[in-house]
Formats: sequence, structure tokens, C-alpha cells
Amino acid sequence: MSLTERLQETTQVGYWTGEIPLEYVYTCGRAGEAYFRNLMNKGTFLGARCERCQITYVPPRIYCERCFDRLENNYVEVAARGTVHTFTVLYRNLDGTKKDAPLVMALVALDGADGGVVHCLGEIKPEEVFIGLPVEAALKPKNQRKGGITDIKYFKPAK
Amino acid sequence: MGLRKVAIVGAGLTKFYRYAQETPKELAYEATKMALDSCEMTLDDIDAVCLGTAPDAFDGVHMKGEYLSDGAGAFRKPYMRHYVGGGTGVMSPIHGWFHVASGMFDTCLVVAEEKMSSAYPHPAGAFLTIFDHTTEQPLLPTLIWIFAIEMHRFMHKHGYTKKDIAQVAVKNKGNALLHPSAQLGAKITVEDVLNSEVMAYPVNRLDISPTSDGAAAVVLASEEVARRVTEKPIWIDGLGYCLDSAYWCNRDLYYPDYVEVAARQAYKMAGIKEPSKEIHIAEPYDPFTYKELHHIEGLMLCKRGESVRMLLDGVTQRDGNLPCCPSGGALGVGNPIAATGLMKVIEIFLQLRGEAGERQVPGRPTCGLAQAWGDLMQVGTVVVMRS
Amino acid sequence: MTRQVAVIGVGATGFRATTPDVSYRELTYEAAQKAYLDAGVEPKDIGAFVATSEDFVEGYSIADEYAPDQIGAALKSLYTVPGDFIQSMGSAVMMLKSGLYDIVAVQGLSKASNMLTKSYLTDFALDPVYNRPLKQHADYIAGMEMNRFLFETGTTREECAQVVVKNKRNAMFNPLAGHGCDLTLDYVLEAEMVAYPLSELDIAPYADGAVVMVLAAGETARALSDQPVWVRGVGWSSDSPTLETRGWGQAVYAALAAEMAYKMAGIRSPRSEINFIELNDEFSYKELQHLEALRLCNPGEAGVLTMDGVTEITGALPVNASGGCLGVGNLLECTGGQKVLDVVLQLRGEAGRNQLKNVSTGLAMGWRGLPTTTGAVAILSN
Amino acid sequence: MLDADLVAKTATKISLKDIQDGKVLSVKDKPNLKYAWDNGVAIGRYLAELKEGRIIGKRCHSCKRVLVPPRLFCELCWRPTDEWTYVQDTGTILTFVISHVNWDASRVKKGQRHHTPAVIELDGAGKDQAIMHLIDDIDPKDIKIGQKVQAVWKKPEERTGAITDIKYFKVIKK
Repeated sequence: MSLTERLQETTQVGYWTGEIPLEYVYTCGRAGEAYFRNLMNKGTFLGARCERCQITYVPPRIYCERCFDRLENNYVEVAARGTVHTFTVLYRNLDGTKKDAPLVMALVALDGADGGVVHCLGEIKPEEVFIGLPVEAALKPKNQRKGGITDIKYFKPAK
Repeated sequence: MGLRKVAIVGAGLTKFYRYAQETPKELAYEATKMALDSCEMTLDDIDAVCLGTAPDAFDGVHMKGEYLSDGAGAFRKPYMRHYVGGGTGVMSPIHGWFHVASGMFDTCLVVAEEKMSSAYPHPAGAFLTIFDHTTEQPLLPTLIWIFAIEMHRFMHKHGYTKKDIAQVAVKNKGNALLHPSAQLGAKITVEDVLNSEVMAYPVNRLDISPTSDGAAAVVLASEEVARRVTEKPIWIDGLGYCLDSAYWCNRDLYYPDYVEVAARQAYKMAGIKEPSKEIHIAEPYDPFTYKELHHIEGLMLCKRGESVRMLLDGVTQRDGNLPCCPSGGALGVGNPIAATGLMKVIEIFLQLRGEAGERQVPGRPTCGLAQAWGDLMQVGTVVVMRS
Repeated sequence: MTRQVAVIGVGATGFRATTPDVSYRELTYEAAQKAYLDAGVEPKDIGAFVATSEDFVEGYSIADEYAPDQIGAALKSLYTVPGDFIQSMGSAVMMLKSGLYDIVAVQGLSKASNMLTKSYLTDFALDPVYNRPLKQHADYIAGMEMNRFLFETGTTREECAQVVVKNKRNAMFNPLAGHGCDLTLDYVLEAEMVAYPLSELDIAPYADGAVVMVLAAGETARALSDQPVWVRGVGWSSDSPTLETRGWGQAVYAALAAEMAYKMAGIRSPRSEINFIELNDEFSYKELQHLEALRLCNPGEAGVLTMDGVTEITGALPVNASGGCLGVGNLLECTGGQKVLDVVLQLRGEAGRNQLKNVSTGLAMGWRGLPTTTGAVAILSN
Repeated sequence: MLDADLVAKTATKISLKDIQDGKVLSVKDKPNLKYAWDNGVAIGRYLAELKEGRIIGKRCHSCKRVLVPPRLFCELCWRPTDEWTYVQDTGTILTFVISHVNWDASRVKKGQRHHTPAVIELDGAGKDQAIMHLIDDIDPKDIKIGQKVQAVWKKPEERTGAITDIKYFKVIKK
């Protein structure tokens, strides 16, 4: 073996504990500012259209990741409804403990966009969800919105 | 050895601010887009991308290389991040050089980004956890301690005074007045430095570079591509990098051996025998005032203990015989860590092309050097460039 | 015309869920010493070193500071790639091909057991504005990806469970592996659900361990080693990192990384030219998704081949004979290191009871784990 | 050429107040990053000896250093280290700092003593073989490079096996 010396008894084993004590504040950026201001004030979704690549990014971005064209002047409003592109039924909390009730998480592909929103689904039982399910956004009341992704309560089956 | 020639053909740089609204991805995009536009290239012309960015603790995203990839132009491309703490910025063109010199790629986009303002209320907190978790962190050290510790040793060994060293801040902040990206360009005096708030003796506030958000990018190309896209390629002729032991208290801190080792590697590769004569212009890393001097000695641009004389004689002024930090350096332009290192490379690129505008040093320099430092008084990264 | 590159030395510790008797330094030192002994070199012979780490996995704000000492790289050329080990290896290949170095060492380390809040850590890798505020266990991303993969390809949960059965059984006979078990398909299928259709046993458990490798350029490799293992191709690629706009069914990053490696290796028909594969199976479905992306079978076929035993040690296309991540453990940044290690051991005929017969070309593939879309591939031949 | 107009458009200057006032949208987060790092052989012994009021290192017969903190290998000689060796709890200040700031960048409060960390070469360890620790029990302005110092230990029953079992070093000769 490569170590000339090893611990011989379990009582010699020890560890040192610690943490990384940091806090952050993240700006939403130029595109995020437009996206969330719009969601907060108008209750609609913004995308960024790249004509060259024929892609409408939701959430919007100031650039097309494929061709690097500037998209800041190409923001378009897209529907607050779409379909479930994929989903999962989540049984765990962030800390690893079991959830009291499972939560459906989904990527909702918004109509007319090439992207959408990752969020949870509500007003539906987990066993009723399927890929392709039409859904629409359920937003918090306007006076409770703060300009962030949690202004969306969840997506629910479209009427 | 028959190494493949690699050139820098384009460069982009954002404005540096203490707080920028842009996300890290958006900053990376702005620098990258400018670099591509500067040499009339598009992402289609790019074979590979490499990213330099310092700790995840600044931007506040685990695996931030992954997070940043699309902003750096890496969508569906070979993309890799490299990391040597504060030395990352000058490691960037070195890693890019590996890409192109290997023959595996003809072009490589090299991007560096740092958004330090995400760390709240101050990124200084991120530095507690750079120290050994078991044997040092319980003493609640801070970054300024380790700099002040080193600065004090450096002063003690050579008999330098705070007044001498303050001249670096005067020079660099003055130089930065002419840099379009600069955050802290200013006309200040030695007294201003000495009278500024004491942070940790011997370090005062104006001895320290600011906290910044910013990004930088360069495009590297093989000789064939470089000659096609530009009339003024700047060649990476020498490179070196060295990481010393993490046991930073087990060496005499007055001299950066790791910088000397890295510099020797770069000089050997570039065929440089007398660096102080053959290097016409330099951008040594200056996150703290004394660091510029410490590094000038480590780079063997003067003898040990003579950097202050060189400074006081005006040799390192923009119009001196060996201009150092004509950009304004980290002290003046700002210090978004990895982006600063690459900013220094870009300054040499512009100076050697004669495109530094009002900052242009006299005498048509043809050989320049950029250097960065990092970690626990531990890393030296050096590139030598020629027109 | 360009220089060839070979692996001339490998060193690894065992991979165990915990390693309480040694520090990360001591663990890595052991792997480094073994690699240098295997290669017949000393650190002074090595031109440069590449380390592999992510800050918050190690528990430092600047983890690369702590890389040099235990691999003999103090006051030498060393830098860190915060990526998968195979990306670091890609860096080493470039460095050797450039002609600047003749010998380069690559280090990978996992002390996953020392990181106590791994689910929070994965969450911390998500976009802070669009995704992280939902504060959900990031395994939902794997659940969503698995669901879409099953939907697009017709792959079943049973086929994924069979991957678990196979890999954990393979690990029983790999003395380095830490998570081997002999399970039935039903046992796996009945495991507790984490993020439907992903269950507890579909997820590779973590492990500690270190891998160090010595790579050398052509002539040096021949001079130093009796059995150099040639790196015929390397490739790496990143797809869109954005959850909202990335593709969810297919592993595009793996396909692109493989194309780069195949091109470099001059491989046109991977299925007939590659004898065995060690690929990333941090989640059971990832083995199948990656196999398809690597063009080793048709879309939707990987599960069927698995049920038919084709990917068993005894099959025509052995996959993860070592036990893979499911059987060896998720080694975080070092995961690809374990993959390359096992390809090298197989090609040298040193894989013990899991030794494959008549193999001359193997493929190792790494993925950066949740929530990334970055993969890397290395193709090695003896 | 860096075009100043182009550079000016790349980033938008804001202030912390803009964020706090909600003029610029933002998201706050405090990550949960906790660790228990294995001590292993060498650091385990180091901490155990600190608990006993002793500083232990490992000697390297090749470079003649006594490595503190101890390690099982000498990183410079690339060989296993040799015998365990106690070094003295006295030493010499190689360099020091008078810090007006705390680790989180906040300033030391008025009336509180400034932090005075130092790099201390330990007697018996060899040239430049030092550790970082704190100096106390002296007016900061009286500290000098080259002064001899000695460890001031916590009481045995208060020691936990940590570098802070040494409360600080005090100057023993002016």
C-alpha cells in the first residue's frame, strides 16, 4: 500500500465539520427583467424570436444560443397555455425527506414557442397527467406578484 | 520542437461595474459577441470553446461552467472550463493554445467571466473558505489577511515603504482613465492612498482592486486561419503556469517562486534570454498594489528588490522603457477575477497591434507579456505574445 | 502526422460509500503513487498535471488550491478542469499532441461522503432565477428526462430496471466496486419511487475514491511501457444548459462527443469497431439513452438489447462490465475516471473475474450529472 | 481597437440600492452547503496532539523539514515522511497583519482589538516552516517581525482537538 501508516482502530477515526456560509442576490438580467416585469404587470409570457434559426425562446434571452444574433429587439408575447412536454411525479422534498403528497413537476411547452416553463402542475391528480396534456398558467393575483417564477402558482389543465 | 503557431485574432471586453444588471451568461455573451465581431467571425467558424472563470462562490452557481456555456457560445460545441483561482484569466489563452496547437481544432473561442456582485452582501465572505477547513478556517481568516501578510513580508525583506508601493495605485488608476471598460480610473496621489481607510495594515483601501462584474473574450486561430482573417495576428509565443504547494506557510512569502517557474517556462518557449530587454510591455497582475512589484520581480523583469526603484524612476509608466499595466490593471480597470486576466491579455494584443488608442505606448512594441496570480499565494500564469 | 497518445499508468483506490480512515489528500496520494509506479515514472518526469474538481463538492471556495501536493505537482505546471475526468483527459491529450509535453498526469477524486447536503448542492447548480426558486429536489429533472426518453423511444421501466440488475451484479465481481448486489428484476421494480418513473434503485449511490492516470506521447509511451493503451479518440460536448429549451428525450451531448471521438479515431461503424463500453449510468435510463446516442444501437433498441443479455459481460456488446455507476458508485467529477480505468484494465487483461475475452477497443463515456448536458468520450485500443 | 461606445453598451450599471428597492428584479438565495471532512491519519493525529497541548509534525529525512501540519508524504521530495516529531510551541514572527476587518468584510467594532494574525515559524520545524495563527496580549503597534512568541493554550478541559486549542501566541521577548 502507498500509505506508510493507517488508522488501526475505529476510535481513531475523526472528522471536522464546516459549511460554506454564503448568501446571494441574483439579478434577473436584461432578458429576465423584461420577462418577469411583463408577467407581473400583464400576466402574459414573453419569448425572444430568432428569425435566422426560426426559434422562439421562452424564457426570452438577449441572444440566440445557436447563432448569437441579438434578440433584444425581437421579444414577442406568447400564450399562457401550452402542453406538457414531459413530467414527473416527485415524492421527495429538497432535503430528501418524503413529501406529504406527491407533486407533479412538468416542462410546459408554451403554444407558439420553442420552450416554456418548468413548474408544478395543480388541480389535477398525478395519475391523470400525460405527455401532451393541454395546460394553462395559474398566476397569483396581480397584487401578490413580485416579478419572479413564483408569480406562477402552477399550471392546470386547460379549459 | 516544431510547435503549431497560434494567434489571437479578435477580442471583446465588457464594461466593468461593481454591480451590473446583466446575468453572468449575458455578460459572457456581450464579450464573446464583440470578440467574434471584431474579427468578422460567427459561431459557425468556431471549432471549440474554453471558459475561464474563478470560484463558483462569486456567481453563486454550482458548476458554473455548465451554467455559462450558452453565453460563452458553446452550444453543441466541445467546451471545457479551466481553473487556477485568480490565475484563471491568463490560463485561458494557455488552455486555448492547447486546443489549437494540438491540431485538433483550428479555432478556439476563449471566454472569461466573473459576476462577483451576486455574493451578498460582499464577496469577501467567499474567501473564508479558501483556507484549509480544519487547520486554518477556525481562525476566521480573510483574504485581506493573506495579502497583508505577504505584503508585510515583502516590505520587510526589501525595505520597501508603503509610500513607495502606493505609487502603483497612482499609476494604474491614472492609466485606467483612458480605458473604456474601466470602473475606477482616477487621478489620485500617494497621499490619497496612504490616507485611505486602513483595511489590514499594511493594506489600505486604495491598495486594493475593486469587486467587479465583467467578461472578456478572445478568438484564437491556427496560423492558416489567422493569416486569412486578419493582417495583424498576435502570436502566443510562450506560455507557462505553475502551482505551488497549498501549504502556503511553508515557504518564504517575500518572493513568488511559482511566478518565476511559470515565467521561465514561457521565456524558454519564446526563446527569450533577457526578459527585461526583450519584453517591451507587460501586464503583471495587480489585485493589490504591492502585487505588481512582487510579480515584476518574479517575472525577472528586474532584479529582486529593484522593482520599487524601477517604479520610482518611471520605467513602468506608460511612456517608460518597460510600461507595466498600461491598461490601468486590476486596480484601475477593475477586477472581475478571470475576466481581468484576459483583459490584460487583450491589452497586450491591442498594444502590439498598435490599436490601444490613447493608451498606446510609444516605441512600437513587438513583444509583450501578461501574467496572473491566484490561490493561496500559489499560482503563476504567464503568456508571451509577439506581433 | 500528429502525435499519438497512450495511457501508460493507472492508479486507483477502491471505491467505497465512505472512506473515514483517510483524508482526501491521503486517498489521492494512494492513487497517484500507484499510477506512477505502474507507469514507471516519478513526478519530476511529468511535464504537466491536470486535476479535476468542483469547488462545492470539495467544500472549498477555491478547491484547485488543494490539488498539487498529494500528486507530486507542487511548484509544477498544474491546472484544474472543473469537469468530468474524461474532459481532463481530453485536455491532457491536447497538451501531448501540441508537442509541448511528453508526459502528463490526470487526477480525479471523489470524497462525496464528506459533502453532507448533496441534494441542496445539485439544486444550487440550477439557474438561480428561473428554476431554483421552486425549491424542489433536483431529481425531478432526471424523472422528467426519463419519462420523455421512455415516451419517445418506447423503452420500459422494466428495461431500465434490468440495467440496475446487470450493473449491480457485475459489481459483485469487481473488487474495486462499492455498491454491488445481486437483485431480482421484481425487487428493483418495487423500489420506492423518487420521481416517477425514477425509483430509488434507478439512482446510482455515491462513492468515494481517487483515480490518477499517466498519459504519454507516442515515442515516450513506447519507451516507458510494455503495454501502452492508445487513446485513439477523445471528444466532449455541451448541449444547451437551459431546462426550458434543451432537448429532453435524447442525449445530444453524448452523440456529439462521440462523433468527435469517432472522427479522431477513424471509426465509421461504432457497433462493429467497438468491443465494449463503460458509460455513465448515474441513472438507469442514462445507460440506455447514452448507448443510443453513441450510435451503438438504434433509437429504442437499447432496452431490448439489455433484456436480451447483449450488454451482459457474456454478451456481444458488454456495457459497464465493471458495474458502472450503479454498481461502483457515483464518483462525481471522478466518474469518467473510473470508466477509463476499467477500459484500460480490460484492454490490459487485468479485469479479473469480469475480464472480457478478445477485446481490443473500448469506449469510455462520462456525463457531468444533473442538471448538465455535458458529456465526454474516450476511445482506447491496445 | 476597443470601441468605447460599444463597450459602454455591454453592461448596465446598477447599485445595491436598486436591487434592494426593487427597481431591478432579483432573487435571493442562501445555499445549504455542509461538510464533514475526514481527518485521516495525519490531521487526525495533529488534532489529537493539540488536545494534549502539543504541536506535532512529521519529519522528512530528505529535505530535513518537520512538516506542520503533518502529512504522510513530503510534497517536495515525493516520498513517505519519516518519524512523528513534536515541535516547540514557541517560534518567530515572520510576518503579521493588523486587521481592521472581519472575515465577512465587516469592520472591527470601535473599542474591539484589531485582529493580528501572523505567520509563525515554529522552533524545531526548520527554516520557513510556519503556521498561521493569531497574536494577542500585546498592543498591535508593538508587534514586530522577528519577535519570539509562545502559544497560549486553552485549559486542558476546554480543549477539543482543534487549532483553536491554542488561543493565540504571545510575544515572549521584545
